[in-house]
Amino acid sequence: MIKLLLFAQFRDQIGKQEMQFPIEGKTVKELKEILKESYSFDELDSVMVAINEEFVTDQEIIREGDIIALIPPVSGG
Amino acid sequence: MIKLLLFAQFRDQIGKQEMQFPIEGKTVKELKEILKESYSFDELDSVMVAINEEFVTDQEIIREGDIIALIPPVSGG
Amino acid sequence: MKRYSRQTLFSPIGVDGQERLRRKHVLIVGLGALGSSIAETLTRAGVGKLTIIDRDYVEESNLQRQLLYSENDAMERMPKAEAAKRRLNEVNQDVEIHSIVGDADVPLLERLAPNIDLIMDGTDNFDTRFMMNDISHKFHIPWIFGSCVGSFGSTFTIIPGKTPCLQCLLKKLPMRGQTCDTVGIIAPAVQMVTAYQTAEALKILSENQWALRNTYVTFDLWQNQTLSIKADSIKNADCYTCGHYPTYPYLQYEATTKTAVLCGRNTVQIRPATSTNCSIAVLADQWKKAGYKVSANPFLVSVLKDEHRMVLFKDGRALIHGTNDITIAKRVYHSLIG
Amino acid sequence: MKRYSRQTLFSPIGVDGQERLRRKHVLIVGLGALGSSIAETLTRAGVGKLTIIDRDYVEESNLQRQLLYSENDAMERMPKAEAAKRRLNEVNQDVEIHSIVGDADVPLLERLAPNIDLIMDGTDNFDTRFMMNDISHKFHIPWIFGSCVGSFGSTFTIIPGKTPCLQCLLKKLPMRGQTCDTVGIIAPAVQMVTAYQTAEALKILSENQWALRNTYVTFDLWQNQTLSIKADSIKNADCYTCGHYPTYPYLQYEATTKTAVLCGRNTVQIRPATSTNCSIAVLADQWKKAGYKVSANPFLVSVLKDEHRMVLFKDGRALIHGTNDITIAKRVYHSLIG
Repeated sequence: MIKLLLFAQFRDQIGKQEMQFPIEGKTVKELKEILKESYSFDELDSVMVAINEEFVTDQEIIREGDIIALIPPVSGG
Repeated sequence: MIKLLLFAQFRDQIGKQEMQFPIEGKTVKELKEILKESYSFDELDSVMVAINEEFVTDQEIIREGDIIALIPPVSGG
Repeated sequence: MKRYSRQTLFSPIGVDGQERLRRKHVLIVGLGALGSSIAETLTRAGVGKLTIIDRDYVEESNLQRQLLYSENDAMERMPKAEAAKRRLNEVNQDVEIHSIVGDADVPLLERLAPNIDLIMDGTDNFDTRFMMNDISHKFHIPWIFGSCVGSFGSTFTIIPGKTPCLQCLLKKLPMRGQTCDTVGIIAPAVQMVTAYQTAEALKILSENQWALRNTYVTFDLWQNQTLSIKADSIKNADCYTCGHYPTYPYLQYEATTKTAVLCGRNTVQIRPATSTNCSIAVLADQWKKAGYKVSANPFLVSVLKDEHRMVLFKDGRALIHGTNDITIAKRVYHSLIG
Repeated sequence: MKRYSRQTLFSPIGVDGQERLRRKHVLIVGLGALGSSIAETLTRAGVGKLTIIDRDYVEESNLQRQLLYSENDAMERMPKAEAAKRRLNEVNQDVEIHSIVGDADVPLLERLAPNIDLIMDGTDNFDTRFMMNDISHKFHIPWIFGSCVGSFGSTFTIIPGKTPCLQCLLKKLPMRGQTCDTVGIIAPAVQMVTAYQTAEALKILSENQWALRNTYVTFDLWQNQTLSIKADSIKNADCYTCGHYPTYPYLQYEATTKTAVLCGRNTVQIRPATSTNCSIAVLADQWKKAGYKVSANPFLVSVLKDEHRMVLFKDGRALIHGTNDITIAKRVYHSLIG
């Protein structure tokens, strides 16, 4: 099981700030695909992904107990 | 072993923001006494103590692996 | 309402929340760095009415971190409450600004409280904060504590009947001598405290209490530390302010700081509420480091600040020489002791 | 130096650090919410010289969160760079303010860069940020990214030769349609971003680089979330901006957003740097939620904002009807798309 932290529009879309997910062993890329299919998350290409408070690439493999944050870049200012 | 996080003047006094301490089993009150004697920390009466991101009283017993923060109230504004 | 369109577009506020903001009356106690920033944010946000209190005037050394004030205000030694009101009126005429140049003492706070929806902490001393804490609970008004010094700051939102109060957190009046006049302050630390304070204020005023933070936040911007601490478990059922049988100790005459002008001596005496055992050595050391002229013996310490000399006794009593003005004396006292 | 006494008392800055601040020249790109707050803080702090750039003028809907500006500025439609300069001069005459009313394009940034010690991000779009990122690395100038929308914000300090750059973080230009004009913004979120940005700026300008944060911070003030994320491992050795063989792609003509006035049609065409596949449905949905009049078909979406109609094609190209002015057209475009 891993914990997914949602920020900004992802949080709004799901309506909560965290979710549990049985996705250990898969890559970040695969996680994104699942999120796209199951929750119709958009624009996952430009989202930043952090595991345990460290940015990772799409190739990173997810491990049991990881805390994964999806951080959308926003442009406002 | 526990980890002690130091803020503001405590940090300045010791010169680093964390210390390791073999003090599990003792109370917060006893920790304060040790700090007063060994590091001549002052005014520990009005300092706030949090263990694992939760405020505790002087009677709280410290456990292995606890992260303890000493938070001095400051008055400025 | 085009003016607030970016705020009404934010869905937790919306048009209804904006209308709720417009009907609210906020009291800001103190208009130094925290208070002036809070006042500017709430005025721009369109809160209906602000009552702002400060006993001080604008000085050149305020300009480094205190929004609202200009060089001209410092040159004219404008009272902060008046200078703030003038600028706030330029920024948003919709907001009714009621300014009070004076001391936030118990009679004044008790008179204002019945009409207030929220109290914001812009003070620089715990004397006033403990009074505000009692007023908040006696009149069931939320208040938002904030403080900072150096690059370090803290804030906590206090909701009567729900969260612990300042007494539960601190037990007793701290007296440390770490003030903006002794260890300095950088503006970003102020801004961070007020960002937290005003976000919580907008939640309360737009009636989104569900979103309140519920933790004590403390940070050091230079050291890159932040902590968010749960406080529920230290709520004290026997607390004299928020417990089952409150006595509101800081509203009692005995508990307020006493001042007396010493006739013919050009001196004001200040006697703090509770007789603390202050560590004269620690204070003397801090003042020396800050560059003030200090002399001490085991019974008292004497420090020179601009044209005033303060003598502080071990029991916390202080004499401020060089003035007959209680306001000036309190300013010197709190700037050195907190 | 009495004016800065509270800042020189802060020991990591001190009198020497203050003198270092005085010798520095900071470029602030964009004077909206982030930029105006940064400009006020750095001016009050006594930085020697600021160059401030903005192409826009003050509007009523800016006043809710943009410091420095008054109702009068909005009434007179003062250019932001001029209105900001006027207020900054009232606040601190010591600081030399060089204001530029115009577009922060490649030629302008290349011309300014050789004299700049630090670049601050006050923009509202990634087009400009990717240019700043290239300029920063080409001229070895640190820059401090910041952005916010709703109650959400992010910031990261980019040091050429040391940290990852914006390209390493984002890979490509995001295009999402979440802007202050579509989902709103609350002032405390702005203040929190600028508190982080200006704290880092003071470290760099006073030459305390050892104290830099080294993490990407992101927060949501309404949801009470904060994350501080290590970024070292995503520094890309092959990055075209900060890698071993940089080409600075966003400084090339091909990579800049192209604009063209369509003669006789009262229309400006904007063609973004990289042809993105924008999700027209998502954008249309967001604009509808924000209360704009929207119509869409599978190939394009049309949205009415005040007196302008924007038509956005699937390849990212946009037509802004109702103006011949490129500045106005860009403003409409970025306010709706980001």
